[in-house]
Amino acid sequence: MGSESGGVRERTRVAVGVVRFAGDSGDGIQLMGSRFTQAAAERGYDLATVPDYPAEIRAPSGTTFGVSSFQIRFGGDAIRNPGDLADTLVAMNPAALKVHLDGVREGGTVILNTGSFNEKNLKRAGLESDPREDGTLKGYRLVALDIGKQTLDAVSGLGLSRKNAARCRNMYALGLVLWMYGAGIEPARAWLEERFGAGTPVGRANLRALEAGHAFGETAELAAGAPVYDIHPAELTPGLYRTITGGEALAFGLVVGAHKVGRPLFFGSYPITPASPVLHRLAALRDNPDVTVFQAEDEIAAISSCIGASYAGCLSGTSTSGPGMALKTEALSLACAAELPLVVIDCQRSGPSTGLPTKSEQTDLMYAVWGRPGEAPLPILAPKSPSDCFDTVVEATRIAVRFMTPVIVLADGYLVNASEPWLLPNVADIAAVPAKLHTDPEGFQPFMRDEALARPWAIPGTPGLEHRIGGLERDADTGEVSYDPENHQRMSDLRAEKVARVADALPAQKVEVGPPSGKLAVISWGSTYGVVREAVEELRTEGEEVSQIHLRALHPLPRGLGELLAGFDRVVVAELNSGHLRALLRAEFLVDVEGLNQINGMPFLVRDVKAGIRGRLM
Amino acid sequence: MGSESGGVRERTRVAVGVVRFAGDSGDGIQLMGSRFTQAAAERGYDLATVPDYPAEIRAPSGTTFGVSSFQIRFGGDAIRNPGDLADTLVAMNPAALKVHLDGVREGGTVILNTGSFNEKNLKRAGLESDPREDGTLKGYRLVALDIGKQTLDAVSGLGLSRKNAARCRNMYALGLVLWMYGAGIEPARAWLEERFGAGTPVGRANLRALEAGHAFGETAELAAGAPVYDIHPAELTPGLYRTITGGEALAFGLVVGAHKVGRPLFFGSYPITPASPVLHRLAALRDNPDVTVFQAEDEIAAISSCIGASYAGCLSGTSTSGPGMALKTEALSLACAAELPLVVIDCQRSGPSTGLPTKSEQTDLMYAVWGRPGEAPLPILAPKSPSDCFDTVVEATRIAVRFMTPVIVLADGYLVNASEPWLLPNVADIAAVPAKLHTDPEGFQPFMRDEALARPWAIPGTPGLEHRIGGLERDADTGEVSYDPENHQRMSDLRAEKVARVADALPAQKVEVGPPSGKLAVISWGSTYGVVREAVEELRTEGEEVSQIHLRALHPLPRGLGELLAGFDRVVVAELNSGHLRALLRAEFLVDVEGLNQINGMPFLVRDVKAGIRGRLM
Amino acid sequence: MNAPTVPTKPDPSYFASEQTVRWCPGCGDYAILKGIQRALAERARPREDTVFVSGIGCSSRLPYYLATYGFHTIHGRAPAVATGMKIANPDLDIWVVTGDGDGLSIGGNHMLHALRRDIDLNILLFNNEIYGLTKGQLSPTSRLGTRSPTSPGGSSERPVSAVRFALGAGGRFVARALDVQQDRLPEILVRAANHPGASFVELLQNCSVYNDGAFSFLTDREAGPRQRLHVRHGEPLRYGADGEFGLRLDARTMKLEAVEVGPGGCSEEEILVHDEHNPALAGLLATIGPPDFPLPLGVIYCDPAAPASRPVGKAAQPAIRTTDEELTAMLASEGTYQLT
Amino acid sequence: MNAPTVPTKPDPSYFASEQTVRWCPGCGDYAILKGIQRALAERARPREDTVFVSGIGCSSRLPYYLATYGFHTIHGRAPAVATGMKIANPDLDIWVVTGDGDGLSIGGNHMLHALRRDIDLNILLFNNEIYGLTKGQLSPTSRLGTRSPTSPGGSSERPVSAVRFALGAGGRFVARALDVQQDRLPEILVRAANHPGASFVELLQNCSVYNDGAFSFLTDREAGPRQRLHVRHGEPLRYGADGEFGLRLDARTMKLEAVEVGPGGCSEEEILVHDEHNPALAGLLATIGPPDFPLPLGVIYCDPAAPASRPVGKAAQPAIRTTDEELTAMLASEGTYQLT
Ligand SMILES: Cc1ncc(C[n+]2csc(CCOP(=O)(O)OP(=O)(O)O)c2C)c(N)n1
Ligand SMILES: Cc1ncc(C[n+]2csc(CCOP(=O)(O)OP(=O)(O)O)c2C)c(N)n1
Ligand code: SF4
Ligand code: SF4
Ligand SMILES: [Mg+2]
Ligand SMILES: [Mg+2]
Repeated sequence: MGSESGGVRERTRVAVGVVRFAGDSGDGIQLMGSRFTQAAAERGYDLATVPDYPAEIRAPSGTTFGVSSFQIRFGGDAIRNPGDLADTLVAMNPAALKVHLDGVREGGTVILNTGSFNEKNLKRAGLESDPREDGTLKGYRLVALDIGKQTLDAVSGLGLSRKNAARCRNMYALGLVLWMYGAGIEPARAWLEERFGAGTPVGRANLRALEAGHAFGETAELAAGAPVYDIHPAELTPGLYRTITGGEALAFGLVVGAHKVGRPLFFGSYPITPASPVLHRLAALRDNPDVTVFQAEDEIAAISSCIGASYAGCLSGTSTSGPGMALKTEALSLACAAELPLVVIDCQRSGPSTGLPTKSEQTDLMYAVWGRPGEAPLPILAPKSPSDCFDTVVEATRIAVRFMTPVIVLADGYLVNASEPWLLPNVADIAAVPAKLHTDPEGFQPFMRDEALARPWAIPGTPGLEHRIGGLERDADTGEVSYDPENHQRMSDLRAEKVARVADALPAQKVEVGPPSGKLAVISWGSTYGVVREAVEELRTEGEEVSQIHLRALHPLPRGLGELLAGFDRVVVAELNSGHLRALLRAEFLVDVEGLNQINGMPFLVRDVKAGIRGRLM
Repeated sequence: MGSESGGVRERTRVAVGVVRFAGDSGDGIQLMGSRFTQAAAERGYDLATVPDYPAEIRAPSGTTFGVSSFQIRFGGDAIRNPGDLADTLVAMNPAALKVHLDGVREGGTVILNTGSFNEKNLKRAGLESDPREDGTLKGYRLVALDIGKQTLDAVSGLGLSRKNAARCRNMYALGLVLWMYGAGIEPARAWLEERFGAGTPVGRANLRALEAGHAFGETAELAAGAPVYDIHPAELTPGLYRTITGGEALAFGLVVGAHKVGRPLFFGSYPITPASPVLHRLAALRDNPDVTVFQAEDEIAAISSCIGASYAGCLSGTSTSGPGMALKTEALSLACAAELPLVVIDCQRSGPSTGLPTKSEQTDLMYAVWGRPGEAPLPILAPKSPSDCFDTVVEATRIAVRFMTPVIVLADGYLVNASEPWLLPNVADIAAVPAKLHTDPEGFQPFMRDEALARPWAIPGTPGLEHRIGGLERDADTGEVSYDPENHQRMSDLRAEKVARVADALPAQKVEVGPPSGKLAVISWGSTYGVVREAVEELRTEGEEVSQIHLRALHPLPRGLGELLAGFDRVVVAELNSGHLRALLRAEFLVDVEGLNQINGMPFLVRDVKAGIRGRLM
Repeated sequence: MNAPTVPTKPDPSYFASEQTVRWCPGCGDYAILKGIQRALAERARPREDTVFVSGIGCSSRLPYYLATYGFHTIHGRAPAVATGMKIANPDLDIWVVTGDGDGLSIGGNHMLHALRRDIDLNILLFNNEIYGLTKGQLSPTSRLGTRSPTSPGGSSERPVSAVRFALGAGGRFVARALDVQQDRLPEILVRAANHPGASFVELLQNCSVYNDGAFSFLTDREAGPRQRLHVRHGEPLRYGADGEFGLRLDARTMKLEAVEVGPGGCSEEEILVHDEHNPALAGLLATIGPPDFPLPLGVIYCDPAAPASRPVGKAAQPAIRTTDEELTAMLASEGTYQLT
Repeated sequence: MNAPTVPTKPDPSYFASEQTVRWCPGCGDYAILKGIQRALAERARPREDTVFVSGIGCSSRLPYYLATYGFHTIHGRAPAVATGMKIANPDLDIWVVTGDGDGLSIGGNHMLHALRRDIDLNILLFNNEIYGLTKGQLSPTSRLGTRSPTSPGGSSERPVSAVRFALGAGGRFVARALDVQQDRLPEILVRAANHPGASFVELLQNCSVYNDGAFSFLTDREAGPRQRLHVRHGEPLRYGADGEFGLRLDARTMKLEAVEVGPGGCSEEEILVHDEHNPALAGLLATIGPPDFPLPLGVIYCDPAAPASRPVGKAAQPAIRTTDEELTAMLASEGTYQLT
């Protein structure tokens, strides 16, 4: 939205806009979304986006299960989640309308691509009657136009095949929506030129469609009832920005984290939804001399290769989701026993088993805490937003190296795919905490410990430190295999104490919003941060006495948390599982922590969280 | 101890005897132990035994890490654990003495095989001086004799090689100890005859050694200070008995359990310490037409083959320990999603990772409860004694079939190898609860549910029920793959509720010992039952107000448990881990449950439990 | 279980379920599905005795599209699940459907052991030389240089040959077929299914989205015939549109040569004759392919020996056969004693 | 990292650790350990650059007995751990020690992929045809009929051939050796270690407790020479105490024959000459063994081709090479915009 654009109509001033694009994969929905996002970002809005893909690669067109969507919320306020309901829905076909109409707020606008509303598509979408005629759309503002035809008209004469010409319809729709929100087409135009080359027929056609869509609004062809908006940019810190997805941020976090501990990064992984973007992003860094990416034959080999690489002196990382985490269980236990640094990123998805691979949940928390036979404690952190994925992973690499331990980072499918603006950090400003490689043979023993209880990192290639480690219990003094009962107790205690001390290296717990004591605290962790924060802030605006406490460290629990909880009459954990953090807090602090839970594969809606809290304030 | 045997000496009357045999694997220690056990059992004693094997297959002789041992506690009282300290230690070599002297009570008897106390063996045992001379044995009653030489003398003239002749020394020692405890040699003689044939030279030599050892005591050659005992048999229910190890009982439980639900048993497993005995015992049943045993290529294949067999209509079972449980994680989640019956026996061992393979712990409880990514609840039971392994597994098979769910049975290495007398059940008296296979195509849907919320068991081969299941989420109404959020919530709730309802099918929680409310309750689960029970009973005899609550079901927690806990001022969970059940109870009941914990690979000692409880009674 | 519920001459559609097929337009899986339905019709086994067990991947969705029993298991484990199923009930006709990633990357070990144990399964490996379902990453059969999201600079990993692997694992029936060849595919599948013991069929399958044209060298109208060597037991190893080429073995060096046959070229007698029973020849055929040789298609190896004894359960019978008394005796089989 | 800390002509004992060796008396592992120490001495690589990575099993305890770096990992995963280690630091000399259960039962998949990827590891598979550490159960190499705690009636599972499997996986260096042959073992190990890429050596190893005498057919003074076929590149495939037997190939049927050589028997020229570069011959040798043929020992296959490009990390260098600025630029590589 680089250039302001007027139009004749009076624009309604609102603080926030929420737009949802929906259609077949072939409709170019994700592209529409990302280009709109870039325009909004460049216009200075804060924003949050989330895509929703079908589980099929190319589902048959017109079906409900083949609908792809993209939602963006943007505006001048601090935007921390992509919003419950859309103001504007762009529905490219009947199936998209059927699936997404529920997601539009009352009185919202529905832009329909009427050309797709033929009998075949209605039937494919499982609709008995035409929603334009059967009252379905009552209560919405309708903008009905044949986007397909308008696009064909716009690009005619450029010599494109009908198929290729029709493909430009997403740009037409994009142009229209940009205009509705008072934005120009500059960023999209620039991108098209870069993508297709300035003068190519495809590039020109796309540009024409974009312009035509924009002009459709601008020239007042748009139906009179359709709203047009004016939204003020946010007051963001000046600087260089980009939008970033959680997947990108997780990848970058590993690269920068490894760099800051001064070790090459070895990333061994196996593709799985929704974690693959992390692998892909890192694989793309093939020119970085400090980044090695290895696609293993399975998750067992992925984490095993990481363990080998860590032993050899790399900062290792791996990423996966539920089924892959399950397969990493045994080797993760080896990493605990061998006390090697390793960052394991779990992009949680709906389970059990294959579950709903493209849907998001927080149902792996207890698995992360307890999911290894035997006593194998390890630190666990969870990022709260796409850009926080970066910071959290950088922190995880530090802990892994400082304490010589595997660390689990609990992201989720929602975070991986969601995006937000990111004020780019200067990597030089990020504190470097170089790993100390042990080199002195004098008195060396592989399980000697420093003040953090970390054992030395003594890598092959170092003369005089030749030693043997492994999964069998080790003597705390000599590092040799030991079956001695007292030693096993001592080593078990040491491993637990070491992980417990990680809490000392992390900030004490604070409230996020509201006073540090009072009637009710809502606890959030991970990706529910943004929704809970908005819910709490709205409730506070509405006069309710409620605070938010957000946890980044799930194990060990942050210092000061117990005291904080003790200050509230009621404590509610909002989480997308059956009550994992709730159980941890109850067991730890003996506080009657309540739960606000949802296991439907979807993020919380702000309204549901508000309702849940309000119910407990009465 | 079939026949009474007199001897000239006055016998000390005691209620209970504790004997420990220790020596090289080559000394035939386990045989000595099992033959002594049989004699004690046949004499009508209640008893408990536990072996301790070296981690090596054949460790070099004379080393401390090669020492093998066997402890038996027997007597007229209800014997529920093999005892903290031995009255009598038979040490076949210096290493055995070094390792086990600590395990003998003050004033106890040490029978030393002096022939092995040469410089070579002292050195191999890492002893600087001869313990017979350096004061090590002060405070013990010493019975020193050259067992090797006495044996050679006894069997001379039978034409055995020196090596084979020397091998009979365990029988000599056995004869002597049997005499000390007032027992005859009949059962051992009968066994030798069966094993080696009546007239064979080896059989005759072993018998001669046995008789000579017995005579050594009987003819008063035994040193005057050495004690001889008289122990009254227990008042056991009359009937046909055998001694049984937990490993055997787990195997038999599966066979009888499957029989009682009316399905063939498929057992797919992969060898691992300490679970292998279950696999071996079942493999030995190759003539049973209803038992199929499959040694898979790994634990993943083991549980996967079980899932396939369950789908095909078998009652499936698998057994493993920590590292193998870890590998079963993913497929176990599939069994939860597909809702198929399956019994998973976890013979817990010391972790993390390979840990101490031959040592026992209860450190897999939380893994069993929470160790699957996503929400994948399942029932968990733990047996309390070797023979209870049978009942627990039979119960597990019933639950698995009744609720169409995988069930975890948490045994441990101690239970697998320990033994006790077992009044043989008549299989006809065990209630049969035959599985109902679904056959009616009318209205069939693979995820329709009965009143227990169990889905139908519809096996291939049944006409008209052809259907497709798998790890993807299923529509609760149609059984087809469903990505619908509401449906996922509903199915998640159904799976959780189904498992929660298992509690209704199990007895409500009762106290085991002591009043159902009061000052302090000690909670035990699994194999710590016997030790805790003895500790509580002793404390009660000593006037302390303390009760024991023992849990068989760990998930879901038994009905009535919360109310019971509320009746005690203090509640202490004694468990061999960092506090797993403690955390579960605190989270569930918000009671300040305390922990009595040990992670040293060894069972609790009664004295330690007593001390731990006493410390909390002051 | 064996009630003759199946029509005597069923139509392939008899084996189709009502599910909407959800592969991408142009995916080779459609053709294979059709081939399977034809093979099922040809064999005319009852639907209720047939089970399709799959792992995870595009190909592994196949069971949904058949009206038989089906189990869409987890990634890589289908051979292990199917092994338990077959041992539990040897009367079932069990097909394993897997992909090159599912069956050779994560699931390679179970594949090895199913073949080694010679479990009577019909294993179909859909090889599109790519991970379809997870959006196009490298698979263990992807060719050197393959560009993918995980190998943006081109793969530097040597691919494995599915056929060579299967032979190395001791497979007794090993074949290779092409998705689009509906004239040959059903026959090969029927032979595989009829083979007693494990049968392994590599199905070359086009992924129209992530690896389109991977097998166009075979399907190409022009060049295809020179790249396809259809092997048939007892027939000479000839190929080309008119069989104008053939394979000859140099006995001293044990090396194969691709030669022209006929006047000016080599004589017919010199051309190797396919013997599907010969493991050495199978091993040889498994190592060849483009650019120097054509790619063998058809039944490469079939060991006619009576099936090696293999693990088979005793659990086929619907009802249990032991009595309470027998089990009571089992419990009492060792070291009993009477207390009074 | 390459400081020449190693004596120029080190004694094998230079590579021995101070640990007491804890195998059973008579275990073949002792001989193999000795052979390895000799090979290490022969190669004279620094101790600190050498790593032994093992899985779980009796054999997998071997790293404890060497004065090099060692990692006793978990059951079956040693090739995967070693792969990460080698990619991370290609300068290391990495040996993988595994058993027939560890490497071919639970770990078969990683073995397949290490060989396929041709990672430069020296893989030693100790094959005693049994599970030693867990007390004698069946392994995937146990012969048909083997009685064990898990096969009390005798095994009914066809064993896999380690060598055939390794070739099927695409192994470029595949050899077989006998524990007790100290005259041959170190040389084969040295060749394996010097081979660029993955090398696979099957070591036939006697388990004196659970499978004693499994290879006595080879070691037998009388019969042994007729059962052992020591293959050597360029030499005819002859065996017997005086080389009185040999292998001949029938080119038409592609079948091997064991024949007597010399007057009355077949002529020397007819005997096949070993060509370790020929995959077809290797495949043939992999399928033979008793009772009809001798068992091939030595380097069965060695692909001299320049090592296929294979995944190798960029992480060898001790220090990192990127700068803060470069990483800042990485973060800013897409879609940046300036807000003021
Ligand atoms: C344990 C586990 N790891 C990873 C995945 C993700 N995954 C699903 S299918 C697949 C690969 C599919 O490739 P292929 O087997 O070749 O099948 P195709 O889709 O090409 O038919 C992967 C990596 C998973 N479902 N489970
Ligand atoms: C996950 C897992 N499963 C099972 C085991 C138990 N286990 C240890 S070694 C072994 C097999 C050993 O056999 P092999 O590899 O042939 O080695 P050997 O002892 O014969 O040298 C098994 C089953 C284990 N340690 N971990
Ligand atoms: S992604 Fe490829 S393999 Fe998967 S359905 Fe589409 S075309 Fe077929
Ligand atoms: S059990 Fe066998 S393989 Fe293991 S150490 Fe003993 S002899 Fe060697
Ligand atoms: Mg594929
Ligand atoms: Mg072995």
